Amino acid sequence: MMRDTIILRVVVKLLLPAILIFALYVQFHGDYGPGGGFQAGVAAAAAIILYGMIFGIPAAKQVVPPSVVFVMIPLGVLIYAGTGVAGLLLGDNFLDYSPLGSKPVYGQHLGILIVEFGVLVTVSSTMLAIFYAFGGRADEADAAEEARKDGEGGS
Amino acid sequence: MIAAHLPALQVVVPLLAAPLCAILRQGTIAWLIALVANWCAFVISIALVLQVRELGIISYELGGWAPPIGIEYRVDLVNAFVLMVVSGVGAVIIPYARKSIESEIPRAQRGWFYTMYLLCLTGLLGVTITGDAFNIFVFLEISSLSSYVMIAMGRDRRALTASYRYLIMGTIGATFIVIGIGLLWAMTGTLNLNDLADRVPAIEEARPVLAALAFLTVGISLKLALFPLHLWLPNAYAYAPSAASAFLAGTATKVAIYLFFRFFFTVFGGEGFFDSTPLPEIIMVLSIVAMFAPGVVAIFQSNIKRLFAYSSVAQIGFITLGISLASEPGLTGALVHIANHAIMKAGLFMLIGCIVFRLGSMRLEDMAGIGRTMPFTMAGIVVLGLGLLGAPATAGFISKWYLAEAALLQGLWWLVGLILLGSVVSMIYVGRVVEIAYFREPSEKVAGLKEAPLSMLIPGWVLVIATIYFGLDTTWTVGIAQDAAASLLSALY
Amino acid sequence: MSPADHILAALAIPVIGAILIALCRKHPNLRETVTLVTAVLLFANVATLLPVVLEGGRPAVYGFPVTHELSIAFEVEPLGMLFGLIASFLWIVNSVYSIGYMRGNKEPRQTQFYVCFAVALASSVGIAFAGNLFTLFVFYEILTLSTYPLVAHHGDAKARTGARIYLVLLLSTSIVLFIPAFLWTLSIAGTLDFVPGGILAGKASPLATGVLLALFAFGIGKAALMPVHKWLPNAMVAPTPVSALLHAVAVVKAGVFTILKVSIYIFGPEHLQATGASEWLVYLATFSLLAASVVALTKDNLKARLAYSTVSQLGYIVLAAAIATPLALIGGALHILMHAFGKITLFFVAGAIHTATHKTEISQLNGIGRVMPFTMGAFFIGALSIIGLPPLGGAWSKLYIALGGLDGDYWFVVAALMISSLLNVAYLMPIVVRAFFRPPDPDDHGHGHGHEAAAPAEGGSMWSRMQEAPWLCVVPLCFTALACFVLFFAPDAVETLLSGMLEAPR
Amino acid sequence: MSTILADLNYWVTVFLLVGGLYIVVAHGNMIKKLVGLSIFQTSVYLLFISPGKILGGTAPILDDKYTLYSNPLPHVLILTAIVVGVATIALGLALVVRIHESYGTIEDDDLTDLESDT
Repeated sequence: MMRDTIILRVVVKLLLPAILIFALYVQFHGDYGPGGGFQAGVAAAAAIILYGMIFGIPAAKQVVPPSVVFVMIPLGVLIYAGTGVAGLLLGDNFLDYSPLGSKPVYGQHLGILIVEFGVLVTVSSTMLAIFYAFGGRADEADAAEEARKDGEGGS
Repeated sequence: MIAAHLPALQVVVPLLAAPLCAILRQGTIAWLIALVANWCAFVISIALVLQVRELGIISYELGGWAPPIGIEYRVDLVNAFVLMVVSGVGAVIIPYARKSIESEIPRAQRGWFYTMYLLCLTGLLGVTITGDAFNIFVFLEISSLSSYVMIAMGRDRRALTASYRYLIMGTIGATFIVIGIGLLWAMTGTLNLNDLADRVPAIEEARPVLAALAFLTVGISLKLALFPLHLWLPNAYAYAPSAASAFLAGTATKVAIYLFFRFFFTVFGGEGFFDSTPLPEIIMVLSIVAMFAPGVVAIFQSNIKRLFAYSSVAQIGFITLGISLASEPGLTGALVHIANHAIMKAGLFMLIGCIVFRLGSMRLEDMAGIGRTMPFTMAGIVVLGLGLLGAPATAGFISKWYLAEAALLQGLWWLVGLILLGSVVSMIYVGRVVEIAYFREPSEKVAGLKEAPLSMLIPGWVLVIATIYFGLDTTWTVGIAQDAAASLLSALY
Repeated sequence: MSPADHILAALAIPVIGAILIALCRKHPNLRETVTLVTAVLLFANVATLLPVVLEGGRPAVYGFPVTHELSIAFEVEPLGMLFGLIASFLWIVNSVYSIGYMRGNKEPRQTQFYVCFAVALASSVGIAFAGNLFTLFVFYEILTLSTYPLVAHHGDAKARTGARIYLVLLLSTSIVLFIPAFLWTLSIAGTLDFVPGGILAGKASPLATGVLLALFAFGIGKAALMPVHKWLPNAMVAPTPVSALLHAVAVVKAGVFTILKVSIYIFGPEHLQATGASEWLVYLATFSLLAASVVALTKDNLKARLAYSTVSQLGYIVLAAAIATPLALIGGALHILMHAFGKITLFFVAGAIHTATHKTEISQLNGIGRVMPFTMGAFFIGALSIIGLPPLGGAWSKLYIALGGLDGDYWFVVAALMISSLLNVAYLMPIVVRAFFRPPDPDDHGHGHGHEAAAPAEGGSMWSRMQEAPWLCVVPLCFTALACFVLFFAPDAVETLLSGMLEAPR
Repeated sequence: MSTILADLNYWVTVFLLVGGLYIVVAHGNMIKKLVGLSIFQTSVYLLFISPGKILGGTAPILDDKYTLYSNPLPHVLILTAIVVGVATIALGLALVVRIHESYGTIEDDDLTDLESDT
């Protein structure tokens, strides 16, 4: 990895907040223009992935532990489906957000925000999970390889 | 209030249960959630059947957006019937899954298995219930992706390659389906199946529409493993965990067959369009080959799960044969065989799972004499095997009867003969299993076996009894299927 | 209980019996008591229906619609009554004999044997009382399947091959020929119910009738019409009580019973005669019965010879069904009865010889009549009945069939029956002669059983020379031999019963 | 030539579709198969997206100022299809990793040999 490249480390540290802010912008602007949970989720995940690529996956895992990731994936789906069910419980059709607010338009506004948040949670954590799964495997394989070499050297 | 939302709940209940399983992740709790969700789905599907019979077609607008802009769930007798079959088979398999999964999947992954199982169920139910063409693709991929994962969880390392090959074939199939849907959308500007059914007849001679039909046919054929596109199926069923084999064998291909019904008879069904294409003949020829070639291959298998997987391909041939006849008894036979084959094949894979659970091997040779040490399991397999070959007083007889009758009504005498000869082929491979299990001296290993645990045996036997029951009382199978076939042919949707 | 309840009870009793037998597997005595009690109960139950049927009643159970066209229904008519009585009565005799045989030979898996036997009986009763072709077909297949484990009882390679041929031949003929036949029948007639006078009468063209008849004749593989007789000799690997079941009680009888039933109630005798569609079957059946007799002559194995004898005798009944004159049909039905008692005696004897001396070949039987006088005496009587000599039951049925042939202007049938009788003499009588008039082979001692060597060769009283099989084997076979004799004096009663089957329902 | 240019998007679609399918069929390496599969799927995205674009159209924003806007439906559909595609490829790659771990190869022919041995 590029752990020793000082320029990258500095630039990444500077970029990270910007990426995250941009992700949030995409997320909340999705209500009015192009954007939304999918794009924002990928952007947010990209920030962590970039961090992991530069500072190592263990460091990234300290920021967002895999256990959190594994809870986040289903949680997002739950938020999405739960919002739908909330509409259903309040007397309208599944995924009809109108009854969530005092006026149908407010309700729909609120509903879509929550749903998009659910999408953000799931998409970002899924991206991270994929990154951890593949990237982490290389680290483990390296560690195993080194351990094997050490073992051979010792004997 | 609940009654009005049943179509949505049908899909939402397993969909909500899946992430719950994933969050809790502990095997037993996940199993309990899956159990409750699946049984709820089954109850909902029965309620839907009753509702449809009483009130006619149900339309449910997701998010309150009216079709064709919004996505619509549309339930008629055909998909209500398939929903009932899918969720019913699942409802029997889930109690069985606990012990079976405990022996086959490491503790840490059990929660994931149930998550995948529920997602697969969600996908299958979604494909069946939705009235939106693109939604079909999405749900189809949800079910396919989760079934790839379930298959890959098998103990044998060949499960991985089987899953990979299924993934490649399945994705190609799904992509073909999207291409077909895309062409239809480009030509008509709608994705709603009901709307499509209205608009397609006017332009059915247009080349993109014919191309769409071709893409859809090939794509769906891949998903339902119509000969010769079945190559992914035998290994996938053979090396998946027993519960997954049983579930997939019972339901996954059946839902793909449902898509045939929907596209051939609803979307392209207007004014005898389906009949005017060469498709019925092509499907008939492929079905006939499917009835024999995989059946003969099955005879020479040494792995019992592969044997019955090949048998599945052969039985799918019987179903598609009914579709190719495109007559009311033919479609009735096909629909009834969807249900009957789902029951029988799921039961067979469950009971075979019992043997694998005790014996730890899938090789036929290792099962010599197992009829003596596991009498109930083997007796169940014999009854279900008899059902497969269409012995009277079993469910299999009823479906073959309708298929033969349909062939007869169209004056296809030779086809009646072939249908019956197809049964003879199944007789040979079932006979081979029976002979090894009963008339060989048990090895020491087999002699030391105990009968399978009750929690696995009872669900298996529920399907055995269902096989006999539906061979004698057909109000819930033929009764519904006949009306459904009639509505398909009159293009009511 | 109403007659309808008795019909259901007749089906339920053997099934419940089978379950009880399975439960009593740890206690052989109890298990066999259950078998006997079940058999007696079944017979008593079936017998209660007899007066009703004799008075012209047709007790029936309708219901259980399977689809809108197919239903499970039962109706007792005279032919079915007769078959039901034969099967349930002979089960009692056979059970007694089985106990002696199975214990005498220390057979394995006896519980499985008794359970399958009971299930086979239940399906025989189902066949006998079936009210339509579909019901008959269902029970016909159950019978095939439940007898398969019986044929494969020994479990060695030979038994497996024999059983496989048995199963494959019977199932495949029924799937490939029988099912199309009744599909076609349904499409022509619109029903599958058994109606006196035939449901196809006046509806099917002569050609269709001929082809349908062929589908039925060969599709009902249990009737062992050449060339689908191969399963019968192969099934000889089974223990003797099973052979008795196959040849006398249930299986082949179910086959010819079905053929008679199809001839009378599906085609209608008059339709068959009017169209002449069954003429080819007359020739074929004649050929079958003569050819099988000739083959029987060449067999040295006692059971194989008896098996071919059965093929030949079944030819008589198929012949009767094909001639389809009233006398011939009554003759055919009578022959089911007469042959059942005759052939069961012969098989019991073969089994008794096997149990006592472990001999299976005819050439080994020199002088055995002196050691087993009762057994071989019964064999003599049974053989005479099969040949058709008075004063034994077999005489009547052959006479009726011959007369029926004359009615139908088939002169050669009479000739064929006479030749066949001569052939019967030729293959059965040498056994009797050998048994009673040849001295025992001196070098044969010490072969097989240990105690045989101790048998005093000459001198001593008749009793001290005797080496009979267990009395549980001997008594039944003497009893059935006696029955052959009694039946000679009883054709009137049977004829009264059977004449009802040709009349239109009241 | 002009007909080709007029339907250029379809030509590209067909080229990608056939090319992708060819790679799936012709290559034995499991990763390359997945690459082919990905190209194959991409062609479908193009098939959907390209007819939805209207020259001079804007993003589909409902406002009086804009009358000409692109159809939003294909974008929504293809967004979903892309997600499905990503999931498929991710799962496929994960399987390839596992296959490599337990067989030591990801060549289809070698795997067939290995499987027939066991």
